[in-house]
Amino acid sequence: MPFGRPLLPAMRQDRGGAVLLAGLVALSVLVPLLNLAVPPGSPWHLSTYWLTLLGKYLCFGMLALALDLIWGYAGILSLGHAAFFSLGGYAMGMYLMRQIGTRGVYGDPVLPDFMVFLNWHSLPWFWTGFNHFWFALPMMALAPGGLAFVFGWFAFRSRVTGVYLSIITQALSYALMLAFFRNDMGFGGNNGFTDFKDILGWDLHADRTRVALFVVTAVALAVSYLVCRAVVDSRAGRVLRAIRDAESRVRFLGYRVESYKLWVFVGSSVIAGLAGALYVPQVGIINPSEFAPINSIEAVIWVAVGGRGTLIGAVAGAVLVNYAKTYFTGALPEVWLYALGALFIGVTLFLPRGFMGLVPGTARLIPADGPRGAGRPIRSELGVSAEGKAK
Amino acid sequence: MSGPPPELLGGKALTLTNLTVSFDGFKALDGLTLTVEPGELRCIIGPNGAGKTTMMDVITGRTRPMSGTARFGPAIDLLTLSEPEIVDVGIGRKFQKPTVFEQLTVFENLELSLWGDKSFWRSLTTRLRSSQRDYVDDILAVIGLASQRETLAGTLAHGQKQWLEIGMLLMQEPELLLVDEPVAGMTPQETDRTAELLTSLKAEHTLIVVEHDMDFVRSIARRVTVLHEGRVLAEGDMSQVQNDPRVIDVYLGA
Amino acid sequence: MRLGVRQCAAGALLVAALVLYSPTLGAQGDNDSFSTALSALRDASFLDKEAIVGRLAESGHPSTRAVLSALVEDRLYVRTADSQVFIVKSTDEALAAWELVDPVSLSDRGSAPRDELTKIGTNNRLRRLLKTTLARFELASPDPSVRLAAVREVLRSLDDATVAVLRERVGTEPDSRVKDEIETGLGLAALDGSDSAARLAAIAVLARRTRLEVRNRLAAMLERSADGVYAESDPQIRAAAAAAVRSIDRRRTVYSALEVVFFGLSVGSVLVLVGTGLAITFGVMGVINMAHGELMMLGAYTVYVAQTLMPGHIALSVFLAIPAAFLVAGTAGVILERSVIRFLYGRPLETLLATFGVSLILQQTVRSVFSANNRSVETPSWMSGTLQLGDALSITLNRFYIILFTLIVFAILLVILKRTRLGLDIRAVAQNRGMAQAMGVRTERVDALTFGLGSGIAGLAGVALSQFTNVGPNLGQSYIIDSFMVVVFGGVGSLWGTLVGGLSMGVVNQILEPYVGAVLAKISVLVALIVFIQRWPRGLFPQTGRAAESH
Amino acid sequence: MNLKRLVLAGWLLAAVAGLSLLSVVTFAQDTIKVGVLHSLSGTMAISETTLKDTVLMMVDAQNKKGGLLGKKLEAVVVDPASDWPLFAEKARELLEKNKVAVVFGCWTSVSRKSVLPVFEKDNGLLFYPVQYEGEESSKNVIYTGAAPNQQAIPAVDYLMKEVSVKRWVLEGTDYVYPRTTNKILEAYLKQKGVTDADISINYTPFGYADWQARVAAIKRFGSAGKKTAVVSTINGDANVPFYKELGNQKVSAEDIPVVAFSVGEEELSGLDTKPLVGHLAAWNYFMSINTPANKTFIDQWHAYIKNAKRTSNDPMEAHYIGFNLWVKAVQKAGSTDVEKVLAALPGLEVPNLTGGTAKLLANHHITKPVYIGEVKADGQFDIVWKTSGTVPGDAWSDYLPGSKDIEADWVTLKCGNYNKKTKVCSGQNYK
Repeated sequence: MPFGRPLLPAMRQDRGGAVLLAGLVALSVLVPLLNLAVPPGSPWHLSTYWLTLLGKYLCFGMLALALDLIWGYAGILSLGHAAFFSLGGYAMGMYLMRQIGTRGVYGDPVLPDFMVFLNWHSLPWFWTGFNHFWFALPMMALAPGGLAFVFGWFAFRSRVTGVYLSIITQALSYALMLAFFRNDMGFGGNNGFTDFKDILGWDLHADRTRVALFVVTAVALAVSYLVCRAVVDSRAGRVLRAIRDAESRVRFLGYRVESYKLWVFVGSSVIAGLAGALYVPQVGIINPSEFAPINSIEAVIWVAVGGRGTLIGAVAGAVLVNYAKTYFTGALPEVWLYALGALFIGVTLFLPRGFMGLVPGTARLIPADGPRGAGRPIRSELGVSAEGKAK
Repeated sequence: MSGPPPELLGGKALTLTNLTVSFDGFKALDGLTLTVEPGELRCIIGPNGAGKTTMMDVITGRTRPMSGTARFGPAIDLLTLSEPEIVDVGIGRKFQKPTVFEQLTVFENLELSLWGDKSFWRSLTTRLRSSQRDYVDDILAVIGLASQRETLAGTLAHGQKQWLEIGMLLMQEPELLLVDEPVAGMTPQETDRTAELLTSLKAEHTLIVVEHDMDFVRSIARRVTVLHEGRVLAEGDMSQVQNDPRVIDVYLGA
Repeated sequence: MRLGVRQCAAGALLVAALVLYSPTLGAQGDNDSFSTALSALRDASFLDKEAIVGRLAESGHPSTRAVLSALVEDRLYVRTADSQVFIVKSTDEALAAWELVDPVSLSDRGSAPRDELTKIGTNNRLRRLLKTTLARFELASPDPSVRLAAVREVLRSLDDATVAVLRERVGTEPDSRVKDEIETGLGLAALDGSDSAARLAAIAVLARRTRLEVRNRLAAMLERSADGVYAESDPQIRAAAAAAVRSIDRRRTVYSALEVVFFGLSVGSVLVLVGTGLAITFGVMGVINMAHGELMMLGAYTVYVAQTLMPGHIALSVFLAIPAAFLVAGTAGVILERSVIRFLYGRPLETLLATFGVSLILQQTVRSVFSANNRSVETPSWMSGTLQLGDALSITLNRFYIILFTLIVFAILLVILKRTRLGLDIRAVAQNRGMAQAMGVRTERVDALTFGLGSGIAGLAGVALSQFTNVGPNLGQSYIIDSFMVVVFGGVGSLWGTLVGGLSMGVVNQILEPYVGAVLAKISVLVALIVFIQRWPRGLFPQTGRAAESH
Repeated sequence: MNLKRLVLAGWLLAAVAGLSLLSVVTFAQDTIKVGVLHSLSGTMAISETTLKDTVLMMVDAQNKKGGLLGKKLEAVVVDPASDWPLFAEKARELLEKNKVAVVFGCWTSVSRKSVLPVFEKDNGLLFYPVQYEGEESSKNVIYTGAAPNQQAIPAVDYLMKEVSVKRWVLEGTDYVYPRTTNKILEAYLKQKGVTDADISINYTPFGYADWQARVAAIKRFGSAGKKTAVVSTINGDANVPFYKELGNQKVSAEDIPVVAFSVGEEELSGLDTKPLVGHLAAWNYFMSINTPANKTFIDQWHAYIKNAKRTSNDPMEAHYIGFNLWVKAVQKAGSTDVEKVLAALPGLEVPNLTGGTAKLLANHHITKPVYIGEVKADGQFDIVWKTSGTVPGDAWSDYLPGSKDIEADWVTLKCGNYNKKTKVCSGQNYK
């Protein structure tokens, strides 16, 4: 812990984090027990359905965490994080496809099925290496990270801010979606990748493997939480919050704002990518609609619902909203959108700081309204003009 | 490394010559020429739109002039430097409306202003050395906010924010300080406190203060420069300036 | 040369037509055989119908033409009561009973309720056959435009018999356009002849045409088969044909360039239309309005409702729908602003959250009210069809009207903002809220109205969309992203930016599309946008001066 | 602050109430559960909602007949919201949480591909009602929709023989179904001696709306003096703008007919039919087919949906056939156990709605008649052509190099993709 950090909030933050970590540990112990040890008959048995579901929630939790790191602390609202998530997913998907080997419907040892029946004759160059996990694993981080670096390097250097940044990140993921929809791209077009057989030699449909994946996800989430926490508690973290509140002021203090933004953006995208990589084997499919801008927006909403600038809030929000979605789509299939819509409106109107705002004490840690603090002109936040709807 | 590299401590004059800046047609600076000697406390006055803030923007590299030169000492051409680089050569600026980091504590605000390697990777790992912490505490004392060490800057009173911001400038041990309307909206007590603070600084810093409040200017300034329509209208000590007829009709008269 | 069933039949009919129309033989058709042929139509298979149509035409009966055109226009009906065949004057859905005409004597036979009549159906082949047949009748029509259409129809299936008729007409044809058309036809026919002089002449004639059929016909002569044998043996004629093709192509390139620009503008105008509303709610008010798409959807559904309320008056209903849509969407907007958004000023990113919720709710509401299916919105007849500019350039009317509509809406908006009190208030509030308040502007009211205005325009966009795309619950989703792109590309807060931005995005897209395909074209536009924003971080028309420096 | 607490309390209350409600639903009395896995929201809701209602209607009718094996049927409806991973999740929910005996669902290929592993892992039973690209035969899926040889190829035959088409535009949305279908058709056409120059293949993205350039291009392609036709595998939403543009650019069905594989009565009811009149569609069922069975079905449908204007369409018939097949199989097996039902299914015959019977083949596809219809102004179809007798569904196309050696047989070979050459049965997920 660096000195001079306000102690009380530190306590509080750690308490929140402790709750999260404890929860994750508990899950990664209980879930295997309830799923494997408890016989299917008993009411305590945890079905694969719930196992997969929880795993999915945790992946989304990671995505939300990544988003909160840049939005909650650096004030960068990315509407393109679904793209990083999906890229990680595709990297994992490519590995899993290559693992199918001769068990594909056409029994082709090399080519995935979709390539066979669109009669491709050889693997495209960018598929090489993905049959090795040691190659695929780094790609899961490098693909999203690399894209984020190139994109961010240009965007932040030319000081694209506010909504302009949000919209071009959206454009980015939209463009990627269209690209991956093209069958000529060699990523299976609209159908994407599915019907995976096994990962690292373990059968993906076996409960044991699924439990393992779940535990890995829990650990990954815990680690990425600690990393994010370390970052935001370091001086760099304070610089980021300073950037969020008064960017040009930070420049005058001699900080190279763009490099701060760039690196935290890249880091965030890597976390998102890994989340995607863990997501794919659990849900069993990755296809271009994962890139859909709407998904990025939903992720932003999870963070807002949970409470941005708190990290744990983001995770909580992701799990909460997605549980609500699962529940409503099953229980009230006809009207679930009403419920979800109402939730979003309700939260914005009554809980401007998200559900974390209700936890005594944390409210203070959360930027009041928008990245530049309460009562700032609405349009200046849009990066348009200093005048406007100031109170 | 704490404190600026020795070669900067020599004491340099700021020389602006024939600066011209215009925003879509409107000339904010029009051939401004001005020199400020090391260790001087210079007050700049002038009606709104006289170009005071624009001048500061040029010095701090935020606005690039269409023509003219801005030198800091003989060696440094400010117009070729980026904002952070200008900070590095020892020029600090305090904004008109106080901009402190509202979501950070007073201490953190000062900490961020410390000299040192400000790269991302460095600041991920760096910790405050005790010498640095003492230095921060000294500044806290100077600006009289020692008791607010852990309060969120956002919750400070207006005057305190102004002092905190001056404190943040001092953290960088700048050679030249640009101070924009320090006492705007301050209570009389705060104003006096600020006057003391500034005069106490002028020993080892060069200060340029832009201010409307005449009494305040009178209370601190030796030399006063009057800007009008982006040009220097008059320069001298307070009494000379006050009696200058041109000044009277464009400014004091009004 | 290609002789399908159709052509043979056509040939036969043609003879009949000749007989019918050469004044020397005033052939008296026999009513009985005619009416028996008619009644045979009642329950004949499509193939039989073709034969019967043939017989009718040959019968040379004076009312043949009336009957055949009735058949092709779906106006030939059987009365279920006595299974008598009648021509129906007008098959207007609005009418309860239809007026009947006796097909033989063409005299009125009172009327019958719709449900007592069954239509004598046609299929493609039959319709095609009927059209060619009728065309031959119409070659002699007094109205030149009818003759022109007829000739064009005839040209589709050229055969010796047809050529004979054309030859006969070309001499007597007074109207130059029709004459040109006939000559084109004769030229095409002559190409198949053996007399090389005639063929060269024909090529000379055809070289002056721009029509694609002509060009392809000439180009076909230049093709060489796999074993290097030219389709056209005579090198001299080949040379002539090649030259002709070149000159035609030269003229066509101009047209195709114009075509691309038009397509681009029409695509762009849609972007502008969907962007303009957002340029107000988002650009001027800073509300990241995710429900913008759904407001457009409301507009589109208004058209649907209007049409269901007044069946049979499509054109009128569309016109009424325009103000209606504005009001519906506008009101929705005002309600939205008063109930949600006004609590969120100063927190734009939360407006994103809330309006997204609103959009979900609106979508589901539409699903519950109108069902998840798309709704059928009819296009007024005057909006479908093309505006033929020369032989090669055809402007589709609905796109043309949408461009027009966009410009009008945009102009009106400008007037509102620049010339009216409301506009003044809106700009004042946007510029400096505090000041405006101080000067007695009722900012609350202005906010509501501004948002209403933006939403209303979204409604208008919906009306336009309903004319060429699906009216369904997903309408909004498919346009929301584009609208944000346009506004940001143009520069947030700048109306002109939205206009220029939208149009240019459309044109670029259409220029690229033929080369790289639809998907890549779209992708490249997006990438271009990203790069553009890198270079000009505040869009096409940024706000200049100190105000833009936000800190 | 109090307000906030209040709101939160409200939410909690709602959640609790909802949960208890759910538990009531799940612990209902002993019934046979029938899962319905169709999107009720999102882009696919347009097509799939109708199918949900169809299944509910069938379940309803069956219960009126006294249920099945003495038990009532209970439909469990979930909303996968046109979100493909969600399809897999919901399939798992139906099979593991609700323990349904059978699932009727899916429309798009990707949704089927997404649920396939789940059904094979949990050994569920899925009836898939939509025409699709083939190249699949799963132990756990019954394909009641048309395979390419039951729709695309007959349609092309019709155009070649009856309309003497010489030049072909294969226009499709860029996803697997059109890609595969067009590959098959291309191979088929070439086999029939059509040259490359006379075939133009083009793909557009989903929901494509700016058809002007494409239609202009089709016009150009069609003006080469040979009879030209468009074979359209354009997906749902893109159709309306496509046909409207055809109409605007005066491309009439007499000049360049368009034969579509995914435009049925349901879609037509959603658009202004004027520009479509005369264009063609190939299906295994048309609402306008005049048979007693069809009439009763339509009346039943109108009565159930309480709207005499609603149309029926091909996938609905597929569900009708599928449901009856399942009922018959359950009665034959005397149990709803998937293994038993799967054993009972092959060879079963049930009447279809067009006067014939549908037989479930060993490859889990069914026999279907193929009809070609011409769009009429009232949004219905004139049947202009039909195959003599029914066509057996072929899971693995003979016109694709990858699949011509593969065959599916769940009776003798017990394999969905058995390579006749290498004698290998590959790609099986069940040991």
